[in-house]
Amino acid sequence: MSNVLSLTTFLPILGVLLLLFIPKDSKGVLRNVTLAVTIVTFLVSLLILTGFQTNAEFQFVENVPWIAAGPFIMRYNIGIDGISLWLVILTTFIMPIAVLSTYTAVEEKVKEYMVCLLLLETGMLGAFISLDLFLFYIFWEVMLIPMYFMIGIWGGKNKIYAAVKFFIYTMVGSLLMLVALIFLYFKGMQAGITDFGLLQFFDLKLDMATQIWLFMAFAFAFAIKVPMFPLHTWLPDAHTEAPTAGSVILAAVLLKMGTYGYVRFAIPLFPEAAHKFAPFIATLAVIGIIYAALVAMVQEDVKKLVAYSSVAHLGFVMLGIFAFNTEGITGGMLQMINHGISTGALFLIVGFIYERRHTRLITDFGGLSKQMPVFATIFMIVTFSSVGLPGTNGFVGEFLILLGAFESQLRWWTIVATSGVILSAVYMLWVFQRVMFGELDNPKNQKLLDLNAREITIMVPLVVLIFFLGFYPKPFIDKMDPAIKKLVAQVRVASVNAMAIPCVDPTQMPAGVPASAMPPGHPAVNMPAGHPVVESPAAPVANPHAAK
Amino acid sequence: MENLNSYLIVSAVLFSIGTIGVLTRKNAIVMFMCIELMLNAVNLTFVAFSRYLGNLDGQIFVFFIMTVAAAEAAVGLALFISFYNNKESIDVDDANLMKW
Amino acid sequence: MFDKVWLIPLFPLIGFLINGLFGKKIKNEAVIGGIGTLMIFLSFLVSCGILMQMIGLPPEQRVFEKVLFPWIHSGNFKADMAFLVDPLSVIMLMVVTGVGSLIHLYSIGYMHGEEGFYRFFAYLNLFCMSMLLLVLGSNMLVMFIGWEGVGLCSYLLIGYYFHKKSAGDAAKKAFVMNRVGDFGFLIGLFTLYWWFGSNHNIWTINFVEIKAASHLLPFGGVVTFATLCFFVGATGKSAQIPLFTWLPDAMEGPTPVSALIHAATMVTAGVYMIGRMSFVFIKSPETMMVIAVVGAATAIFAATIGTAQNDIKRVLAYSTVSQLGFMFLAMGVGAFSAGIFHLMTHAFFKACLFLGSGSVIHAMHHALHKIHAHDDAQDMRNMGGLRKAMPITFITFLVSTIAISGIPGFSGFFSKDEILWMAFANSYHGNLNVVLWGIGAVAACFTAFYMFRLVFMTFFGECRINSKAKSYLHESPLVITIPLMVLGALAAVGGYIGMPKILGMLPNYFEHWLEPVFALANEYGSTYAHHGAHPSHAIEWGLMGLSVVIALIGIAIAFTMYVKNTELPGKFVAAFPTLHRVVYNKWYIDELYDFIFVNPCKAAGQFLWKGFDVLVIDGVVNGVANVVMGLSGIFRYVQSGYIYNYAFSMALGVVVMLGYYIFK
Amino acid sequence: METLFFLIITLVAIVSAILVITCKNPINSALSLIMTFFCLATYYVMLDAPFMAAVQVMVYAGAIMVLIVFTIMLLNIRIDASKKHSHKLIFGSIIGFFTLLNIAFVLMRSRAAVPTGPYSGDMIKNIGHTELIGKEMFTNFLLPFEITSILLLVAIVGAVILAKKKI
Repeated sequence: MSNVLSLTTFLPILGVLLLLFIPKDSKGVLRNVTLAVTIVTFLVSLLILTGFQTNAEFQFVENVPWIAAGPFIMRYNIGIDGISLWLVILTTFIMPIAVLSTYTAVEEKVKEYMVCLLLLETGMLGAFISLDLFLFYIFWEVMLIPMYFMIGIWGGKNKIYAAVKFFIYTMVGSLLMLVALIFLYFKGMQAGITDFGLLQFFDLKLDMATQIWLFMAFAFAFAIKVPMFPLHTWLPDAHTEAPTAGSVILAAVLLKMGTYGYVRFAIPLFPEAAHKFAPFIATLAVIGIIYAALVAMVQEDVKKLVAYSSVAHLGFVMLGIFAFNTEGITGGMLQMINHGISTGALFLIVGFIYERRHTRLITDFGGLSKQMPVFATIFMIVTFSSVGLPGTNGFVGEFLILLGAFESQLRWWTIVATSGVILSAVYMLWVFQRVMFGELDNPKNQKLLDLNAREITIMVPLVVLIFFLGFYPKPFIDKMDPAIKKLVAQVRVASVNAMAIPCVDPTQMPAGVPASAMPPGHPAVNMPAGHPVVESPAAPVANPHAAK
Repeated sequence: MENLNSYLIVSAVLFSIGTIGVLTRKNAIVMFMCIELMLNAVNLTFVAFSRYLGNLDGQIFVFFIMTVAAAEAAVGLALFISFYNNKESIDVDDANLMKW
Repeated sequence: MFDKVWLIPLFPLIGFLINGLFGKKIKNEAVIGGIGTLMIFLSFLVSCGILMQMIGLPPEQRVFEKVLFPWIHSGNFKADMAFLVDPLSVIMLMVVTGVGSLIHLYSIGYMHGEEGFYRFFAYLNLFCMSMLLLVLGSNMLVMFIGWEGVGLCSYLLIGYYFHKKSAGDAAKKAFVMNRVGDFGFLIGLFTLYWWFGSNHNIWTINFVEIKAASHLLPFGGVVTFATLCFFVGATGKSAQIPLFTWLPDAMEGPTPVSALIHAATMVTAGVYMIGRMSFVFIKSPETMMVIAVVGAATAIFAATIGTAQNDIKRVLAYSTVSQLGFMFLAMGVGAFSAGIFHLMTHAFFKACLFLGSGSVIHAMHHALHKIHAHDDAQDMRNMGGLRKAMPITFITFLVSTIAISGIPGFSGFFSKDEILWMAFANSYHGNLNVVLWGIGAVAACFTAFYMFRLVFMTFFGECRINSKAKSYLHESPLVITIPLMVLGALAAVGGYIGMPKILGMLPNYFEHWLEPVFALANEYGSTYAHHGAHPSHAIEWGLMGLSVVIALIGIAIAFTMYVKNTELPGKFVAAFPTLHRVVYNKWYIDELYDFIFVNPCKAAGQFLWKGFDVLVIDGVVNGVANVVMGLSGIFRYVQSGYIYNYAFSMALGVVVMLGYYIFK
Repeated sequence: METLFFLIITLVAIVSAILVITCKNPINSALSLIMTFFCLATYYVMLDAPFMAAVQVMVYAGAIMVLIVFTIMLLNIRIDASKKHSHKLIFGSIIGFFTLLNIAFVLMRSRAAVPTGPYSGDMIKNIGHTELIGKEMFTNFLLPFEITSILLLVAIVGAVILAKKKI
C-alpha cells in the first residue's frame, strides 16, 4: 500500500515489457493487453483515491536516494496531494479510453503504438507525482518522446512538420526550465539545501530579481505547454495531425502539465514574482480566450476548431490560477479535469466521424443527426459541456474561475474573459449546427452508421462524469480544497512579505482582511503551522559556503 | 636490448605509415589492415614502456587491445561482407548514404 | 408540503429521462405523451398543495428554504442546490406547471405523427424542469442553472426541425443571444458577491441572505453596475431591446414550444428575476429608469413591427416582445406586483393565442397537405373566414385577443391598466412618467390594432385558401381544444384576482399576496420617490377610460382596414412604401446586428487565423526554423558524406590538437 | 650484433608496412602486414616479452590475418580499382608526416621516467614471463579479463547477425 503510487506509475512500463513478448502480428492481443494494463493501472490508482486523506499534506510519499553525482543529489521523491491527486486519476482514467479508441483507428505498427501509449502514461503520471525538481524534469521530457512518435508516425498528412514543431517548441521551453532549475539548485545550495526536493525550495527566500528571472524561465516553459496565447501555434498542428488517441491524451493530460506546472512549481516557488507577473499573464490568458474563440469560429477543420477551443479553455484555467485565491485555483483545477473530459470527448467524437468518412472538413458534413441519433446526443452533451452549460462540468470550473478572478485584482480581465463564454457558444454551436443539423444531402453521409457498442462504451463514462461533475462536484472540491488553501496561504504569506519590498503594491493585500491586522513587514500573520518563520527579506542570505 | 627510444621511433614510423594508409586507400579491407597496423604500433610502445618501467600493466593492456582488435576484425569484416552483398563493392566511396 | 418542493422539478426530470432514454423504444405516442403530461401535471398538483398550504399561513411565514445538497463550496463561496418557496415563486410555479400541463396535453394532439415525438416530449419535460429550477432556485446559481437550462431547451426545441437550416440558425441565434444575457447575469452576480464580500464580509449569493443584507447596499454606484448587468441578462432572456431579435426567429420551433417557452414561461424569466431581486434593483434609480425606458421602447417598437407581419406566429412573437416590454415597464416604475400580474395574465392569453394559432396552422397544414399544395400554412394572407370551420378555436382566440387588447372585464385589462396607471403614478422617474405612460398607451393601441388585424385576417372575411383545400378545413381534436378552452377561460376571468382597488368590487388579492415579497423594495423606493401630489381617483378613472378608448380605436382601425375596406392596407402600403418596407423588415435590426457584430467577428476570426496566427506567429516560428535550416544548408557542405573526408578531418584534428600542445 | 639485428628487423618492418599501403592487390597488402606482425613479435622477444610475442603471432598473424585473407578471397577482390587518389595521397602523406613530426617532437623534448616497477629483466628471466603475466592478469585484472569475454561474445553475435543475408 505504501508504494502504490510507484506501482501506478510504473505499471504501464511493466505492460510494455509484457507487450515485448507478444508477436507484432497479433494485433488483437496487443490491444487487449494494453487495455488490460491501463485498466489495471486505473484500478490501482483508485487505491490512491480511497487511501487519500483529505488534508493538505503530501501523501504516499516515497523518498529514496537515486543519483548522487558530485554536488547534484537527485532523489526518487514522489508524493501526491489534493492538487495532483485528480490529475493522476484523470490520467489513469483517460488512458483506457484512449486505448479503446484506437482499436480500429490504428492498424499499422500496433505494437509500437501501444508501447508509446504506455510509455506516455508513465511519463505523465511521473510528472504529476514528482516532488523532486529533477525527477519532474526527467518525466517531463519522457512524455515528450512517445508523443513525438505518435504524431510523427501515426499522424496525418503533415505529420512530420507537426511532430517536429511540437517537439522543438516544447524543448525550447523545457531547456530554459532546466537552466532555471540548475540555477535554483545552486541558489538553494548556498542556503543549505542539499538536493532537488521541491518542498525545501518552498521555504527558500530569493530576492526579487532572481525570482523574476527564474519565474520567467519556468513560466515560459509552462506557457508553451499550456499553451498560452502567442505560443500556442504548435497545438492546432499537433492536434490535427495526431491520431485520435494522441489528440485525446494531448488535450486531456499533456496540456495540464503546463497549468499544473504553474500551480505546483512556478507560483509557490516564486510567489512574489508570480504576483508581479499576474496582470501580464492574465492579459495573455484573456487575449488567448478571445483570440482562440474568434479563430476557432472560422475554422474549417473540426479538429482544428477543437484545438483552438482548447486554447481558450486553458486561458480560463490560467486566469483562475492567477487569481491567487481559493475559488480561482479550485476553479482552475476543476477546469483542468473538465477540459480533460470534455475536450477529450470532443476529440473522440471527431475521431469517430473521421474513421467513418476520412475527412474532418465541416463542409463535408451536415444533417448527421438524422443518421446517427446516438452520436448526435452524445455530441450535443459534450458540446454543451464544452460551452459550460450549468449542470455540466464545464460550468462549475468556469464559474469558479471567473468568480475567483473577479474577487482578485483581475476584475476587468474577468469581465473581458466572461465574454469568451458568449464566443464559445457561438463557435461550438455553429460547428454543431453545420455538422449535425441541416439536410442530409451528401450521399456519402447517408450511409453512415451510428456508434457501435465499443464507441458507446468509450463515451458513456465521459458523459457520466460530465454530469456528475456538473451536479455534484463536492467530492472533487473537498479532496483538493486543503491543498489549495495551503497553496493560497503560501502565496499570500509571501506576498505579505513582499510588501516590505517597496516595489509591490500594498493593495495586493487580500480583500476582506482588515488592514490593521496585517502590518507591513510582519511576516508571521496567517502563516500555517509548520511553516518556518522567515527572516525579513532584507536579511543576508545564509553563508554561501555553508553547503560545502 | 636496444634502448627505449629506438622502439618508440619504430613505433612512430609504423603508426604514421598506418595513418597514411588509412587516409589514402579506398579499399575498406586495406584501410582496416592499416588500422591494425596502427594498433600494433601502439602495442609496441606499450610493451617497450612496460619493459622499460618494469611494470607489466602495459603488456596487459596490449593483451586487451588484441582482444578488441579481434572483436573489431570479426564485426568489421562482417560489416564489409554485408556491405559487399549490398553494393557489390568494397570501396568506401560507395558507402555514400550519408552524402548529401 | 413545503418539504416536498423538490418533487416539483423531479417529476419532469423523470419524464425527461424516461422519454429521452427509452422513448425511441416505447414508440407508442399515447404512452410517451401521457408520461410527459402526467409528470408535469403531478408537479402541478404538488404546486397546488404548496399554494394551499401557503394560503393558510400568515404572510410573514411564507418563506421556506429547502437545501437538497451542497453543490459548489470553495473558499468563501457557497452555493447549495436549494429551493426557495415564497409567494412569488409559488405564483410562478402555478403558471409554469399549470400552463405547462395544458401545453403538454395540447402537444399530444399537435405533434401527432411527428418523427421525433419522444424527443419533443423529452425536451419539453427538460424545459419544465429547468424552468422550475429557475423559479425555485434559492440562490443565483441555482437560478442560473435554470436560466441556462431553459436556454438550452429553447435551443433544442427551436432546432427541433433540425433538417431545416432556418431552424438551426434560429436555435443558434436564440442560444447565443441568451448567452449575451447570461454574460451580463454572471457579471452582475460577481459584482454583488464581490461587493458584499469585500466590504461587509458577507460572502453570499443566496436571495434570502442578500435580502437581509440589502440595507447595506448604497443607492446607485456599484449597485447600478450590478443591476444593469443583471438587466442585460434579463433583456437576453426576455427578448428586450437590444437582444430581442431571436424571439421572432424562435418561431421556427413547433407551435406548442412557442406557446410554452416563447410566450408563457421562459421569456418571462427576466421579469421574474427582476422581481426576485427587486430589493437590489430598486436601490439603483438609474437602472430602474433604464428598465422602464427599455421596456416602454420595446413595447412600442415591437408593436410597430407586429402591425406589418403576415406570418401568424410572427405577429404573436412580436406581440410577446411588446407585452414583455410592458412587464419591464412595470418593473422599471417599481410596480413589481403589477408586472408579475401581467406576466401571469399574459401567460394565459398568450399561451391561448399561440395554441390557437397552432390549431389554425394544424388545420391549414392538414388541408394544404391533402391537396398537395405548398402554400405557407402560417401566412395569414392564405387564411380568412376560418371562424365557421373552427368555432372553438375562434372563440377562445377571440377571447384572448380581447384580453390582450385591454377591453374591460378581461384579464389583460386589469393587468395592463395597472401597469399604465403605475407608470403614470409612481414618481420614481420625475416627469418621465408621463412619457412612459404615453408610450405605453400608444403601444396598447398598436396591440389592439395588430391583434384584431390578426383575428380579422384569419377568422373573418372570405376564405383565401385554395378552394379545393377549403373542404378539408375542420376543427382540431379535443386534446387540442380542451387546453384552448381552459386557457381561454383563464384569459377571460384570470384578472379578477388582481382587480385594481379603485374598481372596488374585489380586493386586489394578487398585490396583497405578493406584498411580503416586494414590501422591502417599495420601502427602499419610497426613499427617493418624488413625493408630489398623489394623482387623484378622478385622474385614475380618466386614464382608465382613456386606455379603453385607445384600445377601441385600435380595434376600430383594424376593423376598417381588414373587414370593411380590405383594399385600404394595400393603399396604405402604396402610400408609404419605405415605411412599410422598413417596418416589414423589422427595422433592419437583424441586418444591423449582422453588420455590427456578426460580420466583424467572422472577419476578425478570419484575419486572426489567416493573418495573425498563420502569418505572424507561425511566420516567426517557421522563420526561426528557416534561418536555422538556411545556415545548416551552408554548413552541410562540410559534411561530404565520404568516409575518407571524415577520416581526414579526424586525423587532421588529432594532429593539430596534439601539435598545439606539443609546440606551444 | 643485437643492434644490427634490431636494424634489420626494423628495416623489414618498415618496408613491409609501406608495402601494406602501396600494394594494389589486397592480398599482397595482407601478406605484407603479416610480415610486419612477425617483426613486431620479434621486437617483443627482444623486449623480454615472449608471451606477448607468442600471442602476437597466434592472434594477429594467425587469427585476425587469416580472417582478413579469408574475407578478401571470399569477396574475390583483386585489384584496388580506384585510380584517382593522388590528392588524397598528398593530403594523407602530409598528415602522416605531421603525425610523425609530432611524435618526434614528443620524443625529443620529453624525458622518460625512472624505472619504478618491480619487474626487472632478471626477474622475468628467472620466474618466466608467462607466469608473471598470468599472475597479473588473474589477480589485478581479473574483472577486465572476464569482461573481455563478454566483448568477444557480443562481437560474435554481432558478426553473425551482420553477415547473415536476411535477418
